[in-house]
Amino acid sequence: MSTHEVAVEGAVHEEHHTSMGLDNVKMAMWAFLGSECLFFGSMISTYLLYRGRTASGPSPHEIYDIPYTSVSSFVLLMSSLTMVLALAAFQRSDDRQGRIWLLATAFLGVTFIGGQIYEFTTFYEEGLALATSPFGSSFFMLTGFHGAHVTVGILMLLSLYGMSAFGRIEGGRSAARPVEMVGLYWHFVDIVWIVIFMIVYLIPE
Amino acid sequence: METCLKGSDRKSLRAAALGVLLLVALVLTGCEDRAPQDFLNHPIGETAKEADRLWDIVFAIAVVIFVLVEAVLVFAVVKFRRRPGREAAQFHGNTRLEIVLTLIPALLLAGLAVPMVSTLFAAAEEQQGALQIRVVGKQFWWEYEYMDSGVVTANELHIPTGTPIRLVIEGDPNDVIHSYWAPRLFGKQDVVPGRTNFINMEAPKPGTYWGQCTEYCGLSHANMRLRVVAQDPDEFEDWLALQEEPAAEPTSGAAAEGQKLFLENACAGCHAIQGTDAAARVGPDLTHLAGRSTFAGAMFETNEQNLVKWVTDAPGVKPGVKMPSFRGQLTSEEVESIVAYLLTLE
Amino acid sequence: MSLPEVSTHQQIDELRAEEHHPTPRQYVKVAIVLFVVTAFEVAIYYIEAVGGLLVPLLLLFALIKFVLVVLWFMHLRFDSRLFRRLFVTGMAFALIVFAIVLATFFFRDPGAFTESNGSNGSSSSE
Amino acid sequence: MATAALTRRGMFARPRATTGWWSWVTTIDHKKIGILYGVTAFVFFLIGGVEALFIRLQLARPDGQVLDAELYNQFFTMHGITMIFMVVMPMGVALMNYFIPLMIGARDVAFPRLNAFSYWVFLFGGIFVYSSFFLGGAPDGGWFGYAPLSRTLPGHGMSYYSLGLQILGIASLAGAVNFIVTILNMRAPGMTFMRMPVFIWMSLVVSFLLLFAMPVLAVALFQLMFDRLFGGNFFNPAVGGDPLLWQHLFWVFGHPEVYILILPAMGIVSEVLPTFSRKPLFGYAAIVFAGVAIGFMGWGVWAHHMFAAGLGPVANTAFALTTMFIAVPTGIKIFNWVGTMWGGSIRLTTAFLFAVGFVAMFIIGGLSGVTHAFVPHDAQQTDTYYIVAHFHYVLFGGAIFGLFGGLYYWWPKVFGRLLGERLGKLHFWLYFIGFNLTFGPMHIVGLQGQPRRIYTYPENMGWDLWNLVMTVGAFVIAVGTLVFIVNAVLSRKRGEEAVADPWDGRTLEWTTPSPPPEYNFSDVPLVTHRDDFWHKKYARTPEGEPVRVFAGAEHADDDEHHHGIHLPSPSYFPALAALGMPFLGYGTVYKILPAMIVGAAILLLGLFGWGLEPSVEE
Ligand code: HEA
Ligand code: HEA
Ligand code: HEC
Ligand code: CUA
Ligand SMILES: [Cu+2]
Repeated sequence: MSTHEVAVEGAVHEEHHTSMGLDNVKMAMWAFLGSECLFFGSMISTYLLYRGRTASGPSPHEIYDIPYTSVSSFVLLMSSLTMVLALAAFQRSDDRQGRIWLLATAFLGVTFIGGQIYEFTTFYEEGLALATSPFGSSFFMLTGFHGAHVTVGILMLLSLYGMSAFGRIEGGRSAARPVEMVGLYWHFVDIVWIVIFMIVYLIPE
Repeated sequence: METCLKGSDRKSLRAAALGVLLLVALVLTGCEDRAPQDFLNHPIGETAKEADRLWDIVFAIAVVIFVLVEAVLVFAVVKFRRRPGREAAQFHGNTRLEIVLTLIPALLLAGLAVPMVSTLFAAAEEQQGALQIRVVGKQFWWEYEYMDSGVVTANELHIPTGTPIRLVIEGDPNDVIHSYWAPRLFGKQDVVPGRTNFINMEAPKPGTYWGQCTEYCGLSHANMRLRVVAQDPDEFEDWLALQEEPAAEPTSGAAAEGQKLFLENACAGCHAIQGTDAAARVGPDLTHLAGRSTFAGAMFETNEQNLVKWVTDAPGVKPGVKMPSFRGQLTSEEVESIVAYLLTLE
Repeated sequence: MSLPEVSTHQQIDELRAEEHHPTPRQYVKVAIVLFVVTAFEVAIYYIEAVGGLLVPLLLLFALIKFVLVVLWFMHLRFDSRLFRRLFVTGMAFALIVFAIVLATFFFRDPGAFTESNGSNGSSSSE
Repeated sequence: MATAALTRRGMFARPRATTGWWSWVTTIDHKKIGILYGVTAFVFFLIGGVEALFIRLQLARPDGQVLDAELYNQFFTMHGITMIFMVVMPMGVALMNYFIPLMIGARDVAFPRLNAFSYWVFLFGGIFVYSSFFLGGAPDGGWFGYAPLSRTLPGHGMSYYSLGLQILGIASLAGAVNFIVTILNMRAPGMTFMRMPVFIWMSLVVSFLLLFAMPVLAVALFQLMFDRLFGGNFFNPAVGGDPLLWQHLFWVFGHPEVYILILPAMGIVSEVLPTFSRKPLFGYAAIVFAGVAIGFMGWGVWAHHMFAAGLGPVANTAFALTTMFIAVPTGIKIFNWVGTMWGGSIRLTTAFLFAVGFVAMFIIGGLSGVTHAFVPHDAQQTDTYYIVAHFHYVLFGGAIFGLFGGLYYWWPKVFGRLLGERLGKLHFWLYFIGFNLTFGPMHIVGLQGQPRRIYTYPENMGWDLWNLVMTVGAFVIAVGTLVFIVNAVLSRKRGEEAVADPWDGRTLEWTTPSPPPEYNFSDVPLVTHRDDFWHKKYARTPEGEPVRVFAGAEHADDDEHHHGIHLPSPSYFPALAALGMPFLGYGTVYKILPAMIVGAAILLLGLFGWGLEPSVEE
């Protein structure tokens, strides 16, 4: 489920009475992120279990290119910064600057995904595919689903950009609230990568 | 009637209480001794008996809780039916009672945990000098290998009585999960591809014990049965010695013809017969097939008629079986000679 | 459960007003720390001398980054306790449950395992 | 009016219909969605029940010839999946949908359109799974689809399983988020946590269980999907995949799942018993706490489904102990229900009978559950009919009885007419007797060694008689079901009209007219007590006896001042977005890229339309 619609869904309720004085959408988002912990937890455990199972094909540290991945990790990490800067801009109603940071975030996201696609192709050429070994399966599943999350995030960022540019943000002049929601999602995807980068790439077998 | 009410049969009565059908159950199952996989009334092997002793305690307590709680429940419903002129008492709880009713089950369970844990660890312990037999589950039959002598056989497990046995349950990495179980002797253990599990057991008295695969494994899961034949140690030794022999060379014309056909046709691509060129291990080792009272996962009695049906069209009589149908490939005369040969494999 | 109970609009407004947002400058500082820690992570990966400390250090560094992002970028530091609970519950379930799952694979009882041959049940790469 | 009809936002004119077919497709009213869920789940109940009847016919005699092995395996698998994912879960969701807002004094759930989306995804997911019957064979790997069998079974059945449950899971997850936010954040003023009805509490716990359990299943299903369709090796032992990984992931989901199935029923029983005993719930706090405790402990017991898999004595001991101690909080609930009836003034209505039937039968299922925790004996019981007996006692005797109790209890609120009590009681007794005839003997044959999931058994096993009895019992249940259907139809036609508060109820939903207006409450209620409505109706004499202060029910709505109430408007988009799911599903099963693209496009289109559409039409 994408979070975008959630973000917009709750917008009208903003001014409604809520029993905890909290924002519905934000609460939903945090609940959803709690759920995502188990989603990625399952895949990370699978990876940990299968890390060394390479009946055929390369083993993890035969193919990882740590400097390369470090750079793309860095790119993703910095996209979190641009994301909060976008939020800060929208919060002070500087929509123009907010949109620029949104674009910057999306751009960094795209860079990361591009890097991942390149990495996947190299691995594939070096003989590691989903079908190669349990290691291959668990590696591609984990990083692939992470990539899918980033992609969804990029879509949401671009939609936000469009909606803000065309004045289609509901519930007020500023896009701050939807941006905050997408931001939560985006940062979450980033912290997942922090964990993946450590567990998958850095920790030796 | 009265004869039904003694000893282990009484347990059926309690089982029926659980199933609410108290009396009927007593009459109808209490006397039923024609259930060869019954582990409730007639556990025989040491492992099965251990489990049964545990069950006796647990079940007795469960029945007591059941009777007490249900009685109070029914009593409350009957007693406090609406009657004119009586209003419901408006109370919200009773903390002391609630605490007591929390502690009782907790303590009870803590007490029950003790025999459970000790039985559990005892069952896992390996006995010294146990006879080790490898058990491999395949769709839909069992392969055994006596690890000392290297004897390979299928479906019918022979064991000596009064001897500790350790079954090394090994999963074939190219097969699926099965579960090995002969209820009167021991509880089940899964056969997990790529893993090894163990069953420790002992059969006190000779007999043929029934069992079957209990992990759903595909079309013929229901037909993946087995027998454990417990024999006096002497008899067992004789049996084992016979198994080490290669197959007898056929003498009669039909059987010799059958052997030729067997070796020429696909059969030898899947089956082994010691003493011939057939050495494949896809299907059961047939060296002493005729010495087994049943075949194909203890599904059929070993006789000519059944074997003919089998060799002609195995999937037709056992759904999903990995052996192909030979209808159209072998004439009925050819099948008959093959079967004649198979029947010489004592 | 001691969840905050707020029911009047006035209180809601108060909460809103309290909402605290870090400044962009603070965000940048956090990002610099993140960058430095990442650099350390990669560096120790290459430094032989770290030896057995590598894994604990990596865990520590990742934890620092994780916590920084969650507390600052995701505002959990300044936001309702309920949100923290929702997230931490998920994290805790995931950590505990999967630690146990993995333990059943990596520490199968030796008792059940003596003389097992040909098992690739666990840690097959050793 | 005319101008409103012309309002165009996004792609479509905003749906306007409030009656008729389209109104149901576009509705985002939690009550209508609740009804949709209920009706759909009931239809699936009939289907799953018919599958069960075939199973029973096949097993009635040894060497049965009704079904062949192939069909039998599909039937028991589909029976399990249907009953769990398409009957008990959505039936609970139906009641939760309808009654959470009403019981907490809200006008709708937090995210009405997300709610509609959940329903449509559920419906399409169910249809998707069932379509496999006509497309070469249904799933046949058992409801818990153990690998590696599930990855190697021929045909597309298990691919439908891996994608179908995925789709159903999305529906559940979206629903869970929605209910969590609704319960936490949409309560009427004064409705503090410790004033919430127990049904609300249990819904909250269930939603959290779903929230954390569904993603684990999702991962397992994705892995299975990769294995089956894209050459994955997650569960391929030949290259080092471990079949136990599937078991762990499945049961980490699976055991919380069984509490997902039972807790709504426990919530219902906790509403029904006090109402018909005219007493407050005994030990409210303890019941609530026990429910939360069950939810927590349910996460630490999953490997009791794997006692025979060879985890070793240490792990087995640990899981056996946690399993045993789940009996403690459950016991608290049982005792407090009895305490609730104690000293009461009990009306033996059908709803009450089902609730008491729940308690009585659940005890049996619970106790047999505890016997499974004794590992050495579970090695004997597991995968026999003794297990089948256990889970039908908790699932049918528990969940289904509880849910029917809820249906009889709340029916008048939903449909404005009462269900017939005479037929209702007939229904109950047919169920009670048929149920025990069907599942009681399973304990016995189980202990006599009859394994589950066998399509046939030879005649010399000593199981013949009991199997026949079970089959007869199943048909008694079927007759009971027909009685219910007749009752429902008669009630629609000429049932007694229901007042707002037909049972002298205790909670907020009874303050609204039957059926409630679209906006639920003309004035948002102000809650001052637990069992608030009861306290508004009754004062207490010095002796503590309740005396009626005003005729609560007559207080029904006056239709005057609800004009200012803005409700979210109907929308096409949730249903449209959900329609993408089956396309994605078929596309993946058959690896048809265009179908996948079409599915993704529909989904995106729906989501964008949804996002751009204001939720309230001004
Ligand atoms: C609604 C669903 C539901 C519920 C509520 C339960 C409740 C319980 N279940 Fe059950 N279970 C299933 C659904 C459910 N189960 C299903 C579907 C399966 C099979 C899956 C499959 O293989 O297909 C299964 C299988 C299953 C197994 C695996 C068996 C096997 O395959 O070998 C075990 C093992 O421990 C178990 C245990 C328990 C226990 C201890 C409880 C406890 O929660 C019960 C607690 C209740 C009581 C104990 C009764 C009331 C208490 C008192 C009156 C207090 C006093 C009591 C004592 C002191 C004991 N269950
Ligand atoms: C909530 C869950 C639930 C419910 C309610 C039921 C209900 C029933 N189940 Fe259940 N069952 C499961 C969950 C459930 N089951 C699960 C999870 C499994 C395990 C599957 C697996 O191993 O993978 C299982 C397995 C299972 C088996 C074991 C199969 C095997 O292992 O080989 C059997 C066998 O008897 C059985 C029987 C029944 C019967 C007779 C009913 C009856 O109570 C059904 C009653 C309903 C009806 C009879 C419907 C009435 C229909 C009509 C009146 C027709 C009207 C028609 C029209 C109007 C069109 N079930
Ligand atoms: C593709 C492999 C294959 C071929 C070819 C094959 N079999 Fe089999 N056979 C099997 C398998 C697998 C079984 C076990 C089936 C079961 O019980 O589920 C089996 C079982 C048997 C059994 C029963 C053994 C026992 O102890 O239960 C006999 C007898 C037999 N085959 C004879 C033959 C003959 C004769 C031929 C040739 C005409 C033949 N088989 C060809 C695979 C094969
Ligand atoms: Cu082998 Cu079931
Ligand atoms: Cu369980």
